[in-house]
Amino acid sequence: MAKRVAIIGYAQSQHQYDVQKTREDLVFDVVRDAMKNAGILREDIGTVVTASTDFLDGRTISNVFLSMAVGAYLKDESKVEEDGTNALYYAMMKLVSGAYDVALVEAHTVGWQFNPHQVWALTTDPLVERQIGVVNDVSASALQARMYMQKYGVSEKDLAQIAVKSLQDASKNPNAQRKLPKVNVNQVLGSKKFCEPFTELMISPISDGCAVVILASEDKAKKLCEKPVWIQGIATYQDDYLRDRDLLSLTSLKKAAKKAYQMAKIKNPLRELGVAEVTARFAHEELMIYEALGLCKPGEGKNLISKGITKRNGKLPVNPSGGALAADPVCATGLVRVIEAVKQIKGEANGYQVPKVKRALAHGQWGICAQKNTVIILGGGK
Amino acid sequence: MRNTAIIGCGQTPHRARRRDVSVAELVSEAVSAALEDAGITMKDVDCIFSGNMQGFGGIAQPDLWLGDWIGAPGKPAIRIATGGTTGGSVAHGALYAVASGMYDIALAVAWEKHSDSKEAGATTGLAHVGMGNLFHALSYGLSLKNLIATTAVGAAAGVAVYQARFYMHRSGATIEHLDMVAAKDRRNAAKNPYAHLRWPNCQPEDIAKTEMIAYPFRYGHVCPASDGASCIVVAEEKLAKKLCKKPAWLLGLASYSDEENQLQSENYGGVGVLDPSEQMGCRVSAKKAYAMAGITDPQKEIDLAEIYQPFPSQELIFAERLGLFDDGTAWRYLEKGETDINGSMPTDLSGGVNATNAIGSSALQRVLECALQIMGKAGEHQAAKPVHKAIAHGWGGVTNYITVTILGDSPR
Amino acid sequence: MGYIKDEIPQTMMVEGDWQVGAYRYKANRLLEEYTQGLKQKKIIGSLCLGCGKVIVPPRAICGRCHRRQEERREVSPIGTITCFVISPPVVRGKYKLFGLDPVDTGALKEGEILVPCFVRFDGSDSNVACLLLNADPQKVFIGMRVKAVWAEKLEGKMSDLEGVEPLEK
Amino acid sequence: METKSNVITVQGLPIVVANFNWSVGFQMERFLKALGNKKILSAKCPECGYTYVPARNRCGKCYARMDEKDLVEISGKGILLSYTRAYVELDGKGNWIDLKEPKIIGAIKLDGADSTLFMPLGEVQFENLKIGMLVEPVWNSELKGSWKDIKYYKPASA
Repeated sequence: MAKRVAIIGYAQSQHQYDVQKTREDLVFDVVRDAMKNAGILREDIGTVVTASTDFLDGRTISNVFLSMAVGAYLKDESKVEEDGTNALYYAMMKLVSGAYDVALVEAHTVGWQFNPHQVWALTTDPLVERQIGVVNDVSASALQARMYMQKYGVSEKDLAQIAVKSLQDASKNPNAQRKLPKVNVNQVLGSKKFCEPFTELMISPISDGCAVVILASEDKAKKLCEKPVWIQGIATYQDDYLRDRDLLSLTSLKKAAKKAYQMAKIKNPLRELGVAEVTARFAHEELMIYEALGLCKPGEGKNLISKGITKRNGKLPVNPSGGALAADPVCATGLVRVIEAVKQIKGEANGYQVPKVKRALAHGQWGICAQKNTVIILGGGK
Repeated sequence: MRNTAIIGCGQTPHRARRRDVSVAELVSEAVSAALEDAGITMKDVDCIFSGNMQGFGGIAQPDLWLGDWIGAPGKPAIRIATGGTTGGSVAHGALYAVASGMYDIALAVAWEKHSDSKEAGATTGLAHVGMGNLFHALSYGLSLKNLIATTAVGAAAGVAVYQARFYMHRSGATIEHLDMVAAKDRRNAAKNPYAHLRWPNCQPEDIAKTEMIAYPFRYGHVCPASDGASCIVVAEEKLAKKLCKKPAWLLGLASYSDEENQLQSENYGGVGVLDPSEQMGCRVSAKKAYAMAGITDPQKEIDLAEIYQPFPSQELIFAERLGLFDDGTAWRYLEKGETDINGSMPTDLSGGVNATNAIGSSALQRVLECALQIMGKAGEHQAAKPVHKAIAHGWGGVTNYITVTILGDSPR
Repeated sequence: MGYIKDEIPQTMMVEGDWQVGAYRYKANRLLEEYTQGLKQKKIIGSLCLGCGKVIVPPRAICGRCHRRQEERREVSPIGTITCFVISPPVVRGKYKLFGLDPVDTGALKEGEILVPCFVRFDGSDSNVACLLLNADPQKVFIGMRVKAVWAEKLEGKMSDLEGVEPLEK
Repeated sequence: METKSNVITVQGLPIVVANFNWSVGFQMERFLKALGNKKILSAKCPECGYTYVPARNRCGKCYARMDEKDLVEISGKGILLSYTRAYVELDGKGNWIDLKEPKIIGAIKLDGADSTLFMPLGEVQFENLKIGMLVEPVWNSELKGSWKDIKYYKPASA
């Protein structure tokens, strides 16, 4: 890449349901924390890219009353109406083009306002699925899960095991919403039934949360920050719509991972990555994500779990923060993964720090059954 | 910043009701037209930027379902939406993607299909901007009379009517000038087959006869709600020169936000802007874009402008804020015909938003129309003078979002 | 002459809705401070210690200084009209808000002329949108000095401030 | 001391609903009308051969244009790719409603086409469902040229 870009600061809210803050206060507080973390003033910011959606915020032009809270008064601003990782990607393009040196990326969703699952149902084809009326993100993902489980011999217990791994890890993460240190497989299997095979604890919670990351181009980053975290690889891809796509594979994630690895010169992700923070909104997705990221062959995702390879003390820890099953403030979830990856690299993940992390992977997804995926490779050092 | 150019422009005819197509088909009309104009196929496109105001169409994240229709499967695709400036922000997405060197050919498509919404296209969507504030204020006894009077004086005119009053007061412009602008733009639109309100040889007197909504706005002044989509193809320098005889080169771009301009901020709080026609965001955006383009005297160096003017007063307000005329003087040049097709500063020869408003598409259409003028492809509404540098403008939000894009007939 | 018309064929349509009224929102108590002030015939605004602007009604955050506006200032009930609009006489059935006709709901009277205006109360840096009452629409001008009109019964509601009327008759 | 929280909940007015009537376009109109005659129309891309259900005018794989000439009637029968049992349903207002009777939903790849349809399944016990089984549509008695003409899919008899 012509011009390198680094992350010089970050902040996230304490994700919870029914946060006792207005949307404006939630965003303002996290933006202030992020600027303090990066050691910059509002004057240093060149451009602001936010991520929120009108359907989730219950407002047409969901960012119009928040421009002042994100510090965009008389600053270049735009809104990506998707996952925060794509907002980060767009902000990075602006920096690499040389138009600006410092970019603030903000993403939020207050799930308490309106059930995000209802919003995902409203993203389906208005002429077909919305007329037939059986598809929402939970039923579609349940259909995907059953196909995957039957083809590769994965049981409900295996899914429960994944949920247990995430929820136990989350208990060490102060920002996580679900903290269940003593959760076990039976408790997961016994939680409220949604669409088979999913019970409630296998599905990401409805959360209110905000995440902010501050980017800077190379020379500015070196001036402002002693340990910048470099974006060594980044890519995003979109898949076909639900009806015309092979639900058994996350094709767009495979493509995004391949391109990001190329940019970051990664040959063997399982060995070269220190940690991976992926967005799995449903338990089975974590296995499919392992395979799409090339950590193992198709169908072998469950072995990485059973062999403890992706445990916090394993060869390649995945989601030491607890991931999306611990907190899912929709638009912010991908950016939270980036922040958790940065914390691991900078050694600031106290309580769930993975030792000696040099390079990390962060993944954001969007759309029913992860129709869009973004992969970012982060690294410390020069 | 890598040299970048628009090499293909495609749009659909913008009409009140495009009931012959689904929104997906409408969007693919514009995309296939742009690909054809650029002389490439969908395989050559590296990434897709798209956007609309999803609340108006009632479909959340429509780019997921109609991704097939804009070529997104298997490609990087990013959705951008910023209210009225959506089209401009989507265009900026594609321009930055190529200017940053990360992609060689990017496609930007934006649209709106108002006729799919039962409530007169825009009303629910516009009211929904401040829906949370509205319920909040009503719970504190905001009287319906006060609400109707202050915010909804004549449906969509509510927001811009105050802005017009402020401008007219400080500049001396009169209602006759608004009639002139509306007539000029509907006359211009008659020479643009893609425009919506096309009135051949429309005169100010024709507009003056229309019923008054709330002084100074008449029905004849207000923009329509249209179904329509527009799309541009952006390429890096080598490819642009290879594929296009006369590319429209990117010279400068910016989109600075201002404080909410009038009526209310979050939770029905007040706003610290005393004159909604001051438009600091536009002034600062223009300053940045001109600096990038190396333009020091816009009044001489800019040959043509496409201004986002759902209301005629805004053509005058924003022309001045873009530095094309001195403060408070735009209406004098209007009177002398300087902003007509053969004038020194032709403005909105496409008819602009006053004649055509598919809200998602509108701000992208401004960039597209400037590109057509520079490429010499504007057909009947091509400016008389040669167009070397053109400025495209968009406003949105609570009159506090701006997009400015400057294109030229030679690279930076 | 007039607008060019062209015939466009129609195809079937399918229906759907979006329950916009089912959303809920979080709000702060600033509007409550404002309405409690109105109950004592006081107009309260928030003061930003960074740039000194007084915003009416109070807002939580000053964007210029990117800081919270904790201070409160009372502004004068006397102010200046910075902008006004004169509506044509109200006609029943011409305009609906959320499907309700304002005349039917008694909000407006048939033939009534509304003069919504922006008033900048002395000491404030905001325009407050309200109605000009007890005034001849023809005699209104930008810069006219006006004073607040209070409802008989003050209930700590937005409607306590009914509007403004000319300072001198 | 802040006795009450400085945040209050603002409830929307349930009467405020945005209503939509999406025009469907010619290809979809042909498809819906065919449903009224118990027929299912797909559209086969003239260039890459991918066959879409319902019929449409643009191929997502190679971006070729499709029209009436590309319509192909298919049997409507299909292979069950996957199935699930839903214990809850959304009511449009964002609430999960507990279903008295769980609903069975299937993903069906239609014979002669490449698309997958997501349909309710009926006249079958959940335990007897198997991926790969042949299923067929059950038509409503009263046909109106709409998706509701298909009541549900059930295991194919033959």
